[in-house]
Amino acid sequence: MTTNDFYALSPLLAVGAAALAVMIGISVKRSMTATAGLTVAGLFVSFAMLFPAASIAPRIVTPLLVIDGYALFYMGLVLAGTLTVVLLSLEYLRDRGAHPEEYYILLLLAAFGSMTLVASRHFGSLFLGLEILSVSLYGLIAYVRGNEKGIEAGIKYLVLAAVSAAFLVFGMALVYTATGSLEFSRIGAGATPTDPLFLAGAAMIIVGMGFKLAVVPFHLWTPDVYEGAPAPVTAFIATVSKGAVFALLLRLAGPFHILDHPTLFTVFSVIAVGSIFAGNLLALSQGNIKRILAYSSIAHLGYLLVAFLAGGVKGATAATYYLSAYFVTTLGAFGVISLRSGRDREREYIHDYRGLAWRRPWLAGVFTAMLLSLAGIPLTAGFIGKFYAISAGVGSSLWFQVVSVAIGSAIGLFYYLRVISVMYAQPERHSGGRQAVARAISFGGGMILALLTLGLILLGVWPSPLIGLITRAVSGMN
Amino acid sequence: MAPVPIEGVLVLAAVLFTLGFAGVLMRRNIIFILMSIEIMLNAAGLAFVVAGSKWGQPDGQVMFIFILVMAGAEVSVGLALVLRLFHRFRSLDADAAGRMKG
Amino acid sequence: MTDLLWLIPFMPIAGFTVLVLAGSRLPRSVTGTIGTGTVGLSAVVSMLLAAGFGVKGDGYVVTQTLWQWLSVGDFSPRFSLYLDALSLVMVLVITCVGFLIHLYSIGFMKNEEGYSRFFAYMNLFVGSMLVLVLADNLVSLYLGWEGVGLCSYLLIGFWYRDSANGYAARKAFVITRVGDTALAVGLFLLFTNLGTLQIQELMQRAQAEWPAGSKIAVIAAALLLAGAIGKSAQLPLQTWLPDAMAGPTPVSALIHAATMVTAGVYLIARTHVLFTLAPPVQSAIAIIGAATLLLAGLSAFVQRDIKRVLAYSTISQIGYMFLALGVGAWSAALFHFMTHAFFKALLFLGAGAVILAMDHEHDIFKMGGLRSRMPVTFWTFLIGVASLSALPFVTSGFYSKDLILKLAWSSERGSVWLWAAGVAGAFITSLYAFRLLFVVFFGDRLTRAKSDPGISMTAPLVVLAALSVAAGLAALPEPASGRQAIQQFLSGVLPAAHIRDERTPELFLLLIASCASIGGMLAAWLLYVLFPRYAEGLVQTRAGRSVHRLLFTGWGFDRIYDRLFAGPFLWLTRINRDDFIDLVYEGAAWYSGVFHHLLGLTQTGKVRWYAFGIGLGAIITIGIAVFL
Amino acid sequence: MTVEWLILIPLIGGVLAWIGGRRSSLLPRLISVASLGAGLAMTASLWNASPPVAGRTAGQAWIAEFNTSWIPQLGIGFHLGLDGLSLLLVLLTFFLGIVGVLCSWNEIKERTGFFHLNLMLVLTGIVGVFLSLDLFLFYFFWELMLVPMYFLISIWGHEKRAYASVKFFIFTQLSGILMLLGILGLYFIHGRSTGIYTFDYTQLLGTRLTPGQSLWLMLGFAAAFAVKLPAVPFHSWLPDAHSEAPTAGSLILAGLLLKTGAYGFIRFLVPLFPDAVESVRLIGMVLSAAGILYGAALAFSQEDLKRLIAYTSISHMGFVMLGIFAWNELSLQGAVIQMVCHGFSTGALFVLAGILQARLHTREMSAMGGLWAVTPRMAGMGLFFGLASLGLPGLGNFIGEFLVLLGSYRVSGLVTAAAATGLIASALYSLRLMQRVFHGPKRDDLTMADIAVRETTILAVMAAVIVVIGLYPGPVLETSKPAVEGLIQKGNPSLTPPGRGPGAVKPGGESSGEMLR
Repeated sequence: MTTNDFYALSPLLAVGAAALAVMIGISVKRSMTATAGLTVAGLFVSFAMLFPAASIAPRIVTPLLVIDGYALFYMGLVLAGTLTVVLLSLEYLRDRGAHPEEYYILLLLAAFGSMTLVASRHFGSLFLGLEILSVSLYGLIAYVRGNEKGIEAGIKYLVLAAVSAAFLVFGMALVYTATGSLEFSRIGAGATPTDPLFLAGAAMIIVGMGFKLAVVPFHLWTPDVYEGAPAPVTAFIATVSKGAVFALLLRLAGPFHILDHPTLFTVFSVIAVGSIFAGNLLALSQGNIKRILAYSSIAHLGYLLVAFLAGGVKGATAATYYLSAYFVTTLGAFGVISLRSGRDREREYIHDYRGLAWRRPWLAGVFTAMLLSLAGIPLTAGFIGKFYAISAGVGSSLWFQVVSVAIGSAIGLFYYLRVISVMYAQPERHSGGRQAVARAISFGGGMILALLTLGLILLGVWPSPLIGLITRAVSGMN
Repeated sequence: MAPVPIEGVLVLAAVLFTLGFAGVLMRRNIIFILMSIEIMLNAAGLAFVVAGSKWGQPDGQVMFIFILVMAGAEVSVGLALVLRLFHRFRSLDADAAGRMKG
Repeated sequence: MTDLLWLIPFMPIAGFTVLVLAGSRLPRSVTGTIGTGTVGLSAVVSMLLAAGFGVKGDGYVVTQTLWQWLSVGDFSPRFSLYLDALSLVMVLVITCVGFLIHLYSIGFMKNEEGYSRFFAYMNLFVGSMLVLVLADNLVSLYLGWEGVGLCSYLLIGFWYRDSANGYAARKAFVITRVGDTALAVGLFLLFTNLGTLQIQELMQRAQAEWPAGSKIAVIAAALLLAGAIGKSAQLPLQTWLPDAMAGPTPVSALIHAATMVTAGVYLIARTHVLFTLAPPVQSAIAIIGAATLLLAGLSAFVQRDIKRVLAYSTISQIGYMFLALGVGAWSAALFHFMTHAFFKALLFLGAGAVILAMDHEHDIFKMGGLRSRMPVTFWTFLIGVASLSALPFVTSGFYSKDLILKLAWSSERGSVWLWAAGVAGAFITSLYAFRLLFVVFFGDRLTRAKSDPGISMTAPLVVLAALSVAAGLAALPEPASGRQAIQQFLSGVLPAAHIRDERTPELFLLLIASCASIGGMLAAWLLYVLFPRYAEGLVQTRAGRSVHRLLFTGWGFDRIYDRLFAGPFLWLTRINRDDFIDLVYEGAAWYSGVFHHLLGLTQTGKVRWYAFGIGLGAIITIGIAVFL
Repeated sequence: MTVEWLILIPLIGGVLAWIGGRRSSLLPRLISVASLGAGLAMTASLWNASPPVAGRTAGQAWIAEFNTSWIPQLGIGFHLGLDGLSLLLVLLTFFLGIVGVLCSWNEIKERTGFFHLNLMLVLTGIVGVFLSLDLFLFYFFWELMLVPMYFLISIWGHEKRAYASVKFFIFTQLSGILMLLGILGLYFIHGRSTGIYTFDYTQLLGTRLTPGQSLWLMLGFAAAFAVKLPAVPFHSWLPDAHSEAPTAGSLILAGLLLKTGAYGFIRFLVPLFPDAVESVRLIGMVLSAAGILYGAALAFSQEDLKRLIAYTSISHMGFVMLGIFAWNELSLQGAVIQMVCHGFSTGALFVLAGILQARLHTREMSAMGGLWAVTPRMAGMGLFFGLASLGLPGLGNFIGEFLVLLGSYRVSGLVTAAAATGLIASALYSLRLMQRVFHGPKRDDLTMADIAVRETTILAVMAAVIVVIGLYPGPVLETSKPAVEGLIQKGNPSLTPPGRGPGAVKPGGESSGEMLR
């Protein structure tokens, strides 16, 4: 391993090291502050190492990993997302009793798995990264003791993720049988387009990844896990976990010629359109905001897949931009939910938000901005994202899919507005006493939300720097 | 040693995989579900091994080891969760953990 | 001098503006003075201008351009005034009669609330009518045209507390607007095909470009005719006028005599070139006129409400004017317009005096014997009735009607049938007019009535009575041409009728017409003074009853229209109040909800079911990927 | 001082008003009026300063322009342009904005800061729509104005506000995305044929399209505009939104938001897709006529005062659409006048309805009647605007409708005749409104104050504008003339059949003899 290889891998290594350090630190002394501090430091170091790594990218490190601009961009995204989740978790965990320290190990490992995923160029690293991510998530989802929902969600995620992982590896095995290689680039070269073994394998890989992405018809777990998991973890699942898998999908698209296989193209089209409609329709009159966001995430992955289907640099750029915007938005939305959580339970029902705009105008404003961004309204990142995605779709003449996006957005508007209108409704008079229990938002939490909102608006009105960055990252893929 | 007929082993792997999946669907006991998942993973491992032998590469077996390791990790975390489940619900019935829906 | 032309329409409109803005704060005397005075000033100005015309009139035109109204592409109508002999006659009648009616109103309305509102509307009414007749292009004419429609609405519904008045007002506005819309379409057609709406230029171009009887000319003329019919309450759009009696009586006088209903006559006379190019339409005018004058006359005969009698009589008399227009006797129509304006204003104002004296009683059979209590009203009313009935020689109505009848016989477009209808109409006219007179003023006095009203109300009556007689002077033959003065005066604008046969038995026609009107008077005398029982008995018979009902309801037009238009329209709008198109969208929303619930059923919360979902998805995915 | 300030002024004003709302409830109102007044003054000064009509060549008639890059990777620029047409509409926007603030002076008592922020943001979006010359920017503003409008309805609206506001939002959003598809389609087709990927309107003009492409892209644009306008059968969001919104909301919806649809038709749809528009022109005209009559029929049957007024908007905007599809100078100028005057007349009617609702706490006309005796000033105003609404000659709306019909007659006499019957229908509903509200017997227990000085002043000014436009529309027509002429040239030549008459041969000529063939 040369020095340059070391530099290239340094972001990954930093996160891994941080996980180890936290583990050792805990065994020395249990301290929430120290643990969190170490975690944040590790993430920052890792983030800082992206820049030296970028200077030598692209570089293939071992047959397993490739460190190119694309991987680094997504690593940055993963790190930023994880950092936000860490910060959001601080208060959330403080209220929830004993031993919150191991949580950070799991979080760091999940980030580590995600970073491995986005940099992988081999089935082995893909599988390892995915499983590191999954296994850490099992722990995270069920982390809070005594939370019945958490356990239920954990069990569900465990069983289903394992099943889908089985599909994934079986698919890999089939593809390996058909092509004789585990490296993406060679697989593409070795595949005969009509080989049923290859296609079946690819389809099973799609099943495995579709589960992680929570797209129709592999979406059924989403609402339950979103609801049961602690809000910061939900945020992590919704953003980092899905983002990493999607990044991998984009990376696979090239060598696998997914878009050139008419049948695989059809598969993705069906998945995309199905996700758009099912996700939006399922959310329509849902009363639990975490579930609404779960369903809406299904729809959003559908929109993303349309950009993905558009293909080429344009499609990848659009999808990546969309994903970035989605990161900011979703983190913001779950940030509001987790910061509003009471000691007894999370404030996750729509009626918990009644009249919020008049009691906590800033918080409600942030949440409104996030919801509007999800709905794709101007001045928000979501608007540019949706515009970009649709633009990519139109550019590739995917009229059917794009019209589905249009209709889906209209349906989606209904439930976003439902939440918003509840927030701006008159607060109930007599409930003043109960509402007073809701605690104030800490300075740190407020800062995160403020930064996210700022980022949201910045991406909404001045997107060109990020677009430039993404375009460069995507063009340099592989 | 006569070469192993690849198709035959693949079919065997597929049958195993299907059996495992059927187990997941049919067993209510969470322990059995986890066991069925193991069968599915091992079916995939088998497929890897036979593919490796087809191409004369060690990669298939390496992947099998990866799978074994991950399956072990999964089961350990899984069992910890099952314990928590049992404490909470006093049952190992997977359907008992079905309060969230809709 | 001619620069003052703009003052004619400006004065009443200024009066309107002042009264609207400041009316409620002004004392009544000031209000009345402003209202009446502005119209009076207009009358004075128009008389001054009339002096310029001299007696000859022919070809003399005064124009004045005020400002460019709008200019879009080649469409650039101006606000400009055009005064020729035709509009001068109209202006004089409108301002003078209008002035008298205003004067009368000061007394008539003195105990009513909304005094300033009343005068404001009246001023606007006169102003709009003046704009109409002075307009040099059809757009400005349309402005005045709609303006009088508006004022009729406002004034008919003046006593707004009674919903029935509001209904009558809306009916008037909407039905006339049917005609207006046709007129508007006519304007579009004319402009599109001839490229201008300047009336004079338009007429020249029409004559130059459209051959007589061409389809487009017929359509254009028919559309203008539809407009005229609506405003002038001719068949089949006459139904609004009898209901328009809901307004205060001076309003009725203004509508019937000076403004509004005569607008149609003016429009046709003004654009007569177009109608000569469209012979079928012109024949239609004559036939409509003849039919209207008969039907309305018969209806007038059975009415009990004093104002409704007069209303039907107006429809009938306008029918005469249309008959005249239809046979090409343009100036005869104008002549009859003038005499009719005088005697009809007189009759309405007289009726108003009676109504006031009877404490707002309208039923003539509850009146009676008012002759002695109200001598001034009686004598002037008698002159009005005589003029309406065209009693020979002394009344102006006789000369104008005689001219129409003569030309209906002798004109190129005339026929015996039209003439016969006119003569029959003359008999009927005389019959109902004298019936009215006899029932109201003769016989036993049935109730206590007040005496003649004050001077401000009787003076207009006297003046109008004098005019009703004196207007006959206009029929004096002009020494130079041998034609009647009025014909000569208008000859520069309106061509003489083409006579079909020079050997008209004039004396014979005169005799028959005189007999008809005198006969009608005698019949009324027999039926309502000598043998009143007999008339009642006639009505009591079965046939008599149904005929009476038919006539009384104005030949059932209202019911037909209710069934045909109003009813279905109301029904449709009522059932569609919530907009059936919205159901489509509600349906889409509903289906979304249904799909939501169906999909929600898949979220069972059972982990094995979810695993089954993955398996199913896998089968589908592999199926598509491998086998499709 | 350039045109971008027209967008910034209400934006900044709105934010200041919001901040000011924390101190007192009066401050936001004052700030809003002041900033809108500044905007109005600025626009007026641009109007004054605009070079003489003759000096400008048709087609390039921007009085003021602003262009800077925004998202260069996608060819998106921040390109604003002001010509006579947009100038008039921007003037209208600021004016009605001030009216909106004034008429909610007493109506909105809670959260005035936030209310005025939303109000000003809507106006910002509307001004942006009227000024955008970049299709992306246009879409941006188009969508931007929805959110604050949604808030205005859903927070300060009446009983069914939640339903109405969501319906409004979904209708416009869905159609907006369809327009976005159209925009993107055009963008790519243009990019592929020329290599220049840009959203700039001036460059996209004249993109060569096959008839099929042109038709589909046009339909995408038309969806958004037809919903906003609204054209039957896409109108059903309107009555709900209008009747449930607070007074200022109704005023802005009817007075301005609908105009953005019409503006879109004029500025974008026809110039970008002249051939496609030509092929569907008759359908468009028939739909317009249907809208005129259908809206009027629905207005006639309503019991809710604001709903009635809302449906009249459909009818009136039908005339605008008719004028647009007829696409000649007469009809377009008519459409412009109709847009302006409809803003005033219907806006004023909504103000009146708001006043009535504030005093009677109901919008049901059955609870009204005989108000003339109680509140003569208000009744007089009601009468005036009712008459304006029925297109009485001498008032501005007449000029609009007459010109539209005159122009559309050149294209289709039959459709024009059908549309003209809308004049009868408008009389029916306007007079019914008068009867039900102001005439008829008065309920004994009905007492209320007549309109106050502030209200009277607002309405009187609006009335005065309508009268002035009715009698002397010259300034308005002159302002929009170069813009309209330029736009007409961009349409399909076969869209504008030469008028018969002198103008067709020698422009501006009057009379006479030699033309008589």
